[in-house]
Amino acid sequence: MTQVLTRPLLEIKNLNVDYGLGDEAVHAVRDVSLTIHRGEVVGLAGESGSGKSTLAYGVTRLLPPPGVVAGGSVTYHPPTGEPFDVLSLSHAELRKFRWAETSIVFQGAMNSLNPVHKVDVQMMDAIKAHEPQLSKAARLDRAKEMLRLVGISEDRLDAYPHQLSGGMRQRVMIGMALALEPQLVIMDEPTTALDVVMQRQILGQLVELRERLGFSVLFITHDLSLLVEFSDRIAIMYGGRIVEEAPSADIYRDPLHPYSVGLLRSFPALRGDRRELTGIPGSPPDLRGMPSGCAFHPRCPKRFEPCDKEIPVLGKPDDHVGPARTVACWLHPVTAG
Amino acid sequence: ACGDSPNEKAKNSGAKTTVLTVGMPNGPLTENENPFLTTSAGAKDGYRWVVYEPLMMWNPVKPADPMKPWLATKAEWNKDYTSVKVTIRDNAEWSDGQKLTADDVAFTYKLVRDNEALNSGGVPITDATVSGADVTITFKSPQFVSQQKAIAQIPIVPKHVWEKVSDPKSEVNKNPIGSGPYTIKSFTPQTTTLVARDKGYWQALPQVKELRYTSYNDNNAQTTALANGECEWSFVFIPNVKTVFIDKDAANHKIWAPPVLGIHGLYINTTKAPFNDPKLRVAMGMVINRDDIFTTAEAGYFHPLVKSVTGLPSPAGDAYISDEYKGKDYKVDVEGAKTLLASAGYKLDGNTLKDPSGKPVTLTLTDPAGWSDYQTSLEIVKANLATIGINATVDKANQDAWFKNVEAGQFDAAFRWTEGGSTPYDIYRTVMDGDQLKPIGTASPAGNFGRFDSKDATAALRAYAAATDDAARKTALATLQKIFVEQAPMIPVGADNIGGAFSTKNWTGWPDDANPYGAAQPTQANALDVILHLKPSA
Amino acid sequence: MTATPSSIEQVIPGQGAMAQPDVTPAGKKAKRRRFRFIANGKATTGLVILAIYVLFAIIGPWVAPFDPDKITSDVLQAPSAKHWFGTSHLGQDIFSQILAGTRSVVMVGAIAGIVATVLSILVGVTAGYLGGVIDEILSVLSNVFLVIPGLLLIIIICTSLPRVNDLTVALVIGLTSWSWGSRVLRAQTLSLRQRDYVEASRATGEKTWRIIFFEILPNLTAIIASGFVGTVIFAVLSEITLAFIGISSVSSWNWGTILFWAQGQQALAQGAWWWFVPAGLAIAILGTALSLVNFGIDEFVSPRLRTSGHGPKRTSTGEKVRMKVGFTPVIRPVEPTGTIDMKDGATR
Amino acid sequence: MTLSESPAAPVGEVVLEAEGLTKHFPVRRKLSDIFTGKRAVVHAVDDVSLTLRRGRVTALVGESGSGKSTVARLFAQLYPRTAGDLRLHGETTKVHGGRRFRDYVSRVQLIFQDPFGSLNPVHTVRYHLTRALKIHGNAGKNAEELEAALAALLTRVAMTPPERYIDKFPHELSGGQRQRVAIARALGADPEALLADEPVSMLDVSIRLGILNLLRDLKERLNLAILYITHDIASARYFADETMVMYAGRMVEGGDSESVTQNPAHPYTRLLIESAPDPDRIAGIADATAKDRGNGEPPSLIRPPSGCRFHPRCPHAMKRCTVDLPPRLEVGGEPGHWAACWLYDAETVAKEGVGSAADPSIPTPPALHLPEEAR
Amino acid sequence: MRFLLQRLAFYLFTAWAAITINFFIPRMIPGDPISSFLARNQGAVSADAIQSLRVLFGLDQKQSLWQQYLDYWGQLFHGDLGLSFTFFPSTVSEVIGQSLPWTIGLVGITTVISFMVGTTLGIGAGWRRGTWIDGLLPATTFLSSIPYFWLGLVAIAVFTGPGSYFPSSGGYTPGLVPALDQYFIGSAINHSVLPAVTILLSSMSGWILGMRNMMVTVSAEDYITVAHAKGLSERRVAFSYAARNALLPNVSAFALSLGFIVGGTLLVEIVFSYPGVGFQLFQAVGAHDYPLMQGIFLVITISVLVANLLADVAYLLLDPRTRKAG
Ligand SMILES: Nc1ncnc2c1ncn2[C@@H]1O[C@H](COP(=O)(O)OP(=O)(O)OP(=O)(O)O)[C@@H](O)[C@H]1O
Ligand SMILES: Nc1ncnc2c1ncn2[C@@H]1O[C@H](COP(=O)(O)OP(=O)(O)OP(=O)(O)O)[C@@H](O)[C@H]1O
Ligand SMILES: [Mg+2]
Ligand SMILES: [Mg+2]
Repeated sequence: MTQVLTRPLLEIKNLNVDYGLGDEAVHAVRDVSLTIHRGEVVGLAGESGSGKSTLAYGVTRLLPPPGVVAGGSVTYHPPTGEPFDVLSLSHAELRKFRWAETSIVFQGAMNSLNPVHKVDVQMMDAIKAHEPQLSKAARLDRAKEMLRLVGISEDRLDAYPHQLSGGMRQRVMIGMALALEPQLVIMDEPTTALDVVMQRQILGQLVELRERLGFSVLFITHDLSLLVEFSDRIAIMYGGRIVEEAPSADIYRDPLHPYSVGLLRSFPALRGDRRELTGIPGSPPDLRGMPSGCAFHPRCPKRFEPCDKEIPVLGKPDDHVGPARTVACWLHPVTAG
Repeated sequence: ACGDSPNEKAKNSGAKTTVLTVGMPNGPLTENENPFLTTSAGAKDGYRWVVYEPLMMWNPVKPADPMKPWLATKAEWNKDYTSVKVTIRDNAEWSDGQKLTADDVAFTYKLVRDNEALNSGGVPITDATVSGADVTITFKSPQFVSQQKAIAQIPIVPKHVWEKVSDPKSEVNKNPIGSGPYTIKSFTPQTTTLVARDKGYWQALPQVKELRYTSYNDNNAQTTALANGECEWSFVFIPNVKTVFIDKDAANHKIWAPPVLGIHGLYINTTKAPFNDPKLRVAMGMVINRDDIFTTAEAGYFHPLVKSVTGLPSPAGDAYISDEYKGKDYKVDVEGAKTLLASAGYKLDGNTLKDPSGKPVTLTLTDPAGWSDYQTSLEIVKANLATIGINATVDKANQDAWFKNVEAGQFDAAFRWTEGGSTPYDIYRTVMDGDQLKPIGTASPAGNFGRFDSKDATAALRAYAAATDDAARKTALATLQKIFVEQAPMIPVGADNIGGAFSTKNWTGWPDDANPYGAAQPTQANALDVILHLKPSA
Repeated sequence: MTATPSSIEQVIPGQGAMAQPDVTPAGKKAKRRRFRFIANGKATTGLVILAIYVLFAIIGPWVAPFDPDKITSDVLQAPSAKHWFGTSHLGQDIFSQILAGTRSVVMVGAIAGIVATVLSILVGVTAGYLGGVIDEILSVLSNVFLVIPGLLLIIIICTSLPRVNDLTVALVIGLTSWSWGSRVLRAQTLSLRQRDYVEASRATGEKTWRIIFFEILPNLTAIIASGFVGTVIFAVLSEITLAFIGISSVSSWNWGTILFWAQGQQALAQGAWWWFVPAGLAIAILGTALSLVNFGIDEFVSPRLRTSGHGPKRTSTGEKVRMKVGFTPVIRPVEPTGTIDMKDGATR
Repeated sequence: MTLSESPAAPVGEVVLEAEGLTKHFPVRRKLSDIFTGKRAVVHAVDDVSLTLRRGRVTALVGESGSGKSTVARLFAQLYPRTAGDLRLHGETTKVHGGRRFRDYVSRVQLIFQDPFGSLNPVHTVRYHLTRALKIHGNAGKNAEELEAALAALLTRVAMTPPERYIDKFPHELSGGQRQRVAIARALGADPEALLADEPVSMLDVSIRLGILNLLRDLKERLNLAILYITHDIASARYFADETMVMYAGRMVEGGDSESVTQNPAHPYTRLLIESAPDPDRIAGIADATAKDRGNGEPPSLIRPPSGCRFHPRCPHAMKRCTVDLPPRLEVGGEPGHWAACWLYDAETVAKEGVGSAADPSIPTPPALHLPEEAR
Repeated sequence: MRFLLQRLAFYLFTAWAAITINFFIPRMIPGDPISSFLARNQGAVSADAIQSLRVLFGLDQKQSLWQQYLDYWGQLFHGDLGLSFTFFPSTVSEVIGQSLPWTIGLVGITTVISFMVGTTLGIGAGWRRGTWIDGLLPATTFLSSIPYFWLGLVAIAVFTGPGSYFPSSGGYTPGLVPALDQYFIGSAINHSVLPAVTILLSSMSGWILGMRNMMVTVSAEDYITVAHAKGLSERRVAFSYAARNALLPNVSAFALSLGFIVGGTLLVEIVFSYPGVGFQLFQAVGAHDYPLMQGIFLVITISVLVANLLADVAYLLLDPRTRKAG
């Protein structure tokens, strides 16, 4: 997208996330830096197990045990006031911060709703926790409004989650995520369980809402074609690291990292010529025994001398003149500084 | 609001000296005051005998003593004891104010005659006729050996109440009208409270103004209540009675356990070789350590020692011991037993006794698992028998099966009781009655479990029961004792006791060795006599 | 693990299985799984104690210092160097009685556990897999057994048998206490039956009995195991209770018999605590050991109970970290600088 | 090992043929139904006709819940069918269990939708494959032959070297590897037809591709007839010779894959294709295509809409669509390409006019490329 | 609804089967009420009583088992449970009627308390895994592994005695008349403390454990993480989200355990001499009191079945997922 996106909203710097402690730790996210600007949709792609969800949850500190954030900082820039580090917040501060500033739509909305409470209770719960001064009626109004916003008739407030279809539940979750008008919405594969028709409906609504409300989105999926269509910028993860990051059109047209290339060559196109699908040979790395050097090198068709020795840094490649893109690959070396 | 609560008084009456707490380990009861039924609450707790009264008061501790006049001022038996003429006192009144008459007595006896279910003593009544204050009751057979059942254990009920009862055996009689000094104040499954009448009783009113009968669930609860002083009078087996009960309040906690004419001992199946040999049985009797059983299994009191070789306990049986056996007591005599056995052809081979045919003598002692005193006794018997080389094993049987097997004669040896009564007749009858002799496999519920086959004994039993004079009785009894001693159809160990555990903290006047005026057991027919003897302690 | 029993029939067999979630081990190593079970501290403690009991069950009667039946003159003695647990009213050595009684207890527990487990598998799994009329019939059957109060049924059966020995007691307990397990197994089987792999093996052409025994049963192992442990506890308690209330007429020693004698002689009221306490403790420790094993099984079945273990953990640098759902701990090796470099970022 | 690399049977021979296949699942009744005698059923599959040929892949696409898996299970005879005919080499078959069922499954094998669920977690790869071989008599005579057969199976699904995988438990394998084991298991029966129920839906793009290539390779080498079920229409285009589209339990369109995906005829197929993410359409999200189409909810299968089941969501719906069930109508120009839609009945269109009965809340559709005659 | 009807039919059938078994089992026991009567009165009752008892209990009339069975059902349909042998001629209904309230009062209330306390502790233990509250588990397990009678007897030995607040036996102070006044109720409560506490100690661990495991399971669910993500307060998440879901299986277990109240009290009542129905049943078994046994079995059967039905209904009510729309 062409708007000038300069004001950062969330700056992730050198984030490390581990599962487990000490020697048993699995380093699921390594040294990841990523900035999300106001009003921007950032896509996060990468194959299963590359650490996308871990990154998202790590930022919000919602990792399931034994996950621990093992380093780095996450700086949040509120619309007014001083920026602060999310990772240093106390539990109480964190509770206040959550949902009001950043909300999350989880992978699999099926399980995100409490099966024993009606939709209205769950929506109003969130509102009440953050705006306790609001009357019950006002809260109910807000809940209704949110449902309408996501295209569900307000009488469904009275329904239990199991009485809604998967798509409706997903929309309820999105509505709930927007109820407090947060600055950032993190969406973890919100549509993988749905079929394409439903997926498009929901994403369409989301885009529309974003234009109206102006929040930023961190959108996670491994479906690159979806991301290319929907996001402004895409970061591609492999083996716990971001290996490439660029505006989506650039990535689609001209992927730099061989892994990005492989990803793009893995899904069949519906329209146009039938192109050759090569895929990515080999299997994903084991997080416990990461290959030395570039984690992708054992599967990389273009690997050469330094790949298995040194880890390439993520940075603006010297050989590329376009704007704002970074890559971590020895094919596109980065000069420090 | 609680002013009219029935419990307020009970709680506030601090003056404890008017109340006597009595207990029995019967479990929760239901409101059933039918005085004839052993299943009634009154019978289980014993208070039927303070509401209803018999004609005469019999002292089981001294069974040969003459009975005390009670509702009858006198009882005269005919010579062969088939009929009795009783004179009813004229000052007795029912608790509803009506007078007690000879008609009531005759009615009661006919009621019992006509309803077999009410006749728990099995008294063969034929008729009861009234003439003035006298009632003549006639019986099918001589009642010498069961006089007490005939006139001291049938509660007299008011005709004007019971003639209206259509089915006396299923009458629960919730509002009992009796001639005794107490009436029921309240009934709960756990406790029945009785209060003394304030007028109309034919003799001096008791000093115990209120009786509380509590039914505890089991012996342990009962014992604990006794030890704690919650309960002042009961009849229960208390192991190690000194520590468990007496020492808790040595000054007041008392046990008095006089024996009656009913004994416990080891029945031996006399049909099984080699135990069909009387010598072997006698030898076994010689080595059993009754003192051990008495102190260890029976806590030193519960089944008083039977010392006399005739099996008759002292003092209840003293009067009946024949001259031949007077002063002859059991004592452990292992050497004597060995000699006796050797003379009869048995050989002691190392630790094993071999019978004349050369087979080792072994036997199984059985009793139901739950009867811990019997089980302990058997353990001791087992150890005792080992001293003469008899290898016994103890089998903890199932109660039902045990009953069936013992009655059917399918056992080697078992501890069991005999009937008890006013004469030694019941003891000997239970052990040796040829009329009860059934083939192995057929039940003989009334006795002779060991299948003891002696025509002489049977004849002597019949002669004793039907005798018309003391001399004949004495001869018959001597014969019975001789057979019992020489053939040892059963090895007596202890007697039934008719005593109880009580506390003198609040009440004195209990029967004791010095003044054995009655049985100290709350469920006996003479319980009322005991209560009437009680005085507040100083 | 259900119907957590109200009171006295303390252990309902299979109680431990109620709350068990899915049995599919989500991506955990199966082989290591087995060792993990052992590695579980609780389970190990339980197993070690059990092993000691089993050892005494085997050698107990031989190593007992005295003949447990032997009547001596050392009546009602407090524990001493000679009589470790004191003596009974007949001067019998209580320590020897406990040792001699272990065998019966362990045997009855094991046999009853096996019988009940086998029955519950037969009934529960069959009903769950086959469904339909067979299911209805078997369900009624197990419900009937559930409805009849177990301990009382056992009492009734034991009183009605002419001869009762350890084996009969064990069989009676086993035959009357399978219904809970069968219910749990049936419910599990019902859900397993709908698993794709069961359907898939059918589509491969497997026969019904093979599906039941080779596809479904192995997946129930953990539930079966904890049901077994539960039944064993129940059986031991029942056996002891039966002996205690004088129902079972076992001629050999078991701890219930000891308690029966102690109670019959009012050991506690007499102050002879040594007569009462050791047997009770022996039972309680055995029960606890079995429960510990059960915990082990539970935790090993449910990955969720397993993950993150207990209590605070330590990092390699020795910091204490408490895992908490919803609030991921942050451990940063270096304190982040207070100032944030605004120009630095991924957009460069 | 009897798996033959090049069977004699000619490519294109009909292996399995379904006609009017119907499956209704009974649903729990309400009390009122007991009295009225009504029997509620889920119309999971209605009147489906489908032919599987040797050496050809037939794709079945459709949204979630449209009945695709049910069709597969009906083909595998795991469910008894409510109505219709299923012919194996022209012979009607109806088997429940026992020998005849085993004979059937040795020729028609199903690969389950979920690679995580269809392998028993307690058994190794070896067990799964050995059973498949043994049941169908392909295990050879002795241990060596079995070992060889196992190795051959694994090699066939590109799990090499076999020793590395043979003794693994399912959870030790990646999703793609599990899916391969499931395929290998199906191949162990040496079937003629393979029913692959969404073999790739849960997998990652790169793994997905591997499996599809594998299936294609098997089709070519073993001359298998394959039913490929998916809701990813793009993969159908890539992989299948023929594509059928299902909607709410009915077939709505069919034809060779290229025509169906490039010239979708049925409005539902179009919706499906429009909805598929398309990287070439960058930033076009908020355009008309993304607009909510009707209420977007699939219809109830207990009380399916009358007439064409898609009519409540269809922007082109005509009156006739709400009443009459459309038959298979030839879509102009392309032989074998048909659609069950009244739009292709020139008469109806002429009489009623396209979209005459459409729900007004449905936004105007983009230009419709109807065949000439229909305009 | 259909589901309930189906369950009802199922339970009726189960009830029939159980009652039939209850009828036949006691009759399989060798022995008869009379020899049990003699056994209990070793020597104190003479053999002469045998005949009178035989007549009394109606055992002199021979009837085929089948005829007895038919008669039994006939009586049942008239609500007549017959006459007890032990308490002849009191009716079985009366015996049960006077003991049932005690059982329900003591064990019912303790079951409820045990469930509530156990569940609350379980919530704590599950929610704060690894804190001190986890240490409760081994302790309660140990207590629940002790045979109940042992615990009860030790409690009696330790806590009762002259001068102690706790009475050693019974349901109320002897001499009080059951009435709803302060004395009686106070006494009843006083008598129930020790049995209640021992029941609690030995039964609580099941609830704690069950609830804890469910809490642990549930707290890994996505919706809990979502609740945290929503910034809800700790309490709200713990109770309204986690515990509310974790409770479901335990509630039905609880309903089931209510059914075991009547049948499960045997030992408490023996040990504490509590006047309840379990002890009556125990006695009835010993006394071969068939009518009483059957009556109590009937009560147990019905209460377990009703509890089962309750469990079904409770689940239906508590878990919206099982409630079918419409
Ligand atoms: N509890 C855990 N313990 C150890 N490793 C874990 C744990 N949870 C996740 N991982 C590992 O962390 C890595 C990253 O997982 P994550 O869920 O972030 O992947 P993802 O990119 O979101 O994948 P997907 O697309 O499948 O959701 C994976 O390799 C996974 O195996
Ligand atoms: N056993 C069953 N009982 C009742 N209804 C069923 C059953 N199996 C499937 N259905 C219903 O039949 C319809 C078709 O289901 P099916 O599984 O065939 O769909 P699908 O196209 O495979 O969907 P997906 O893409 O999600 O796998 C659905 O509405 C489903 O709810
Ligand atoms: Mg993820
Ligand atoms: Mg499907």
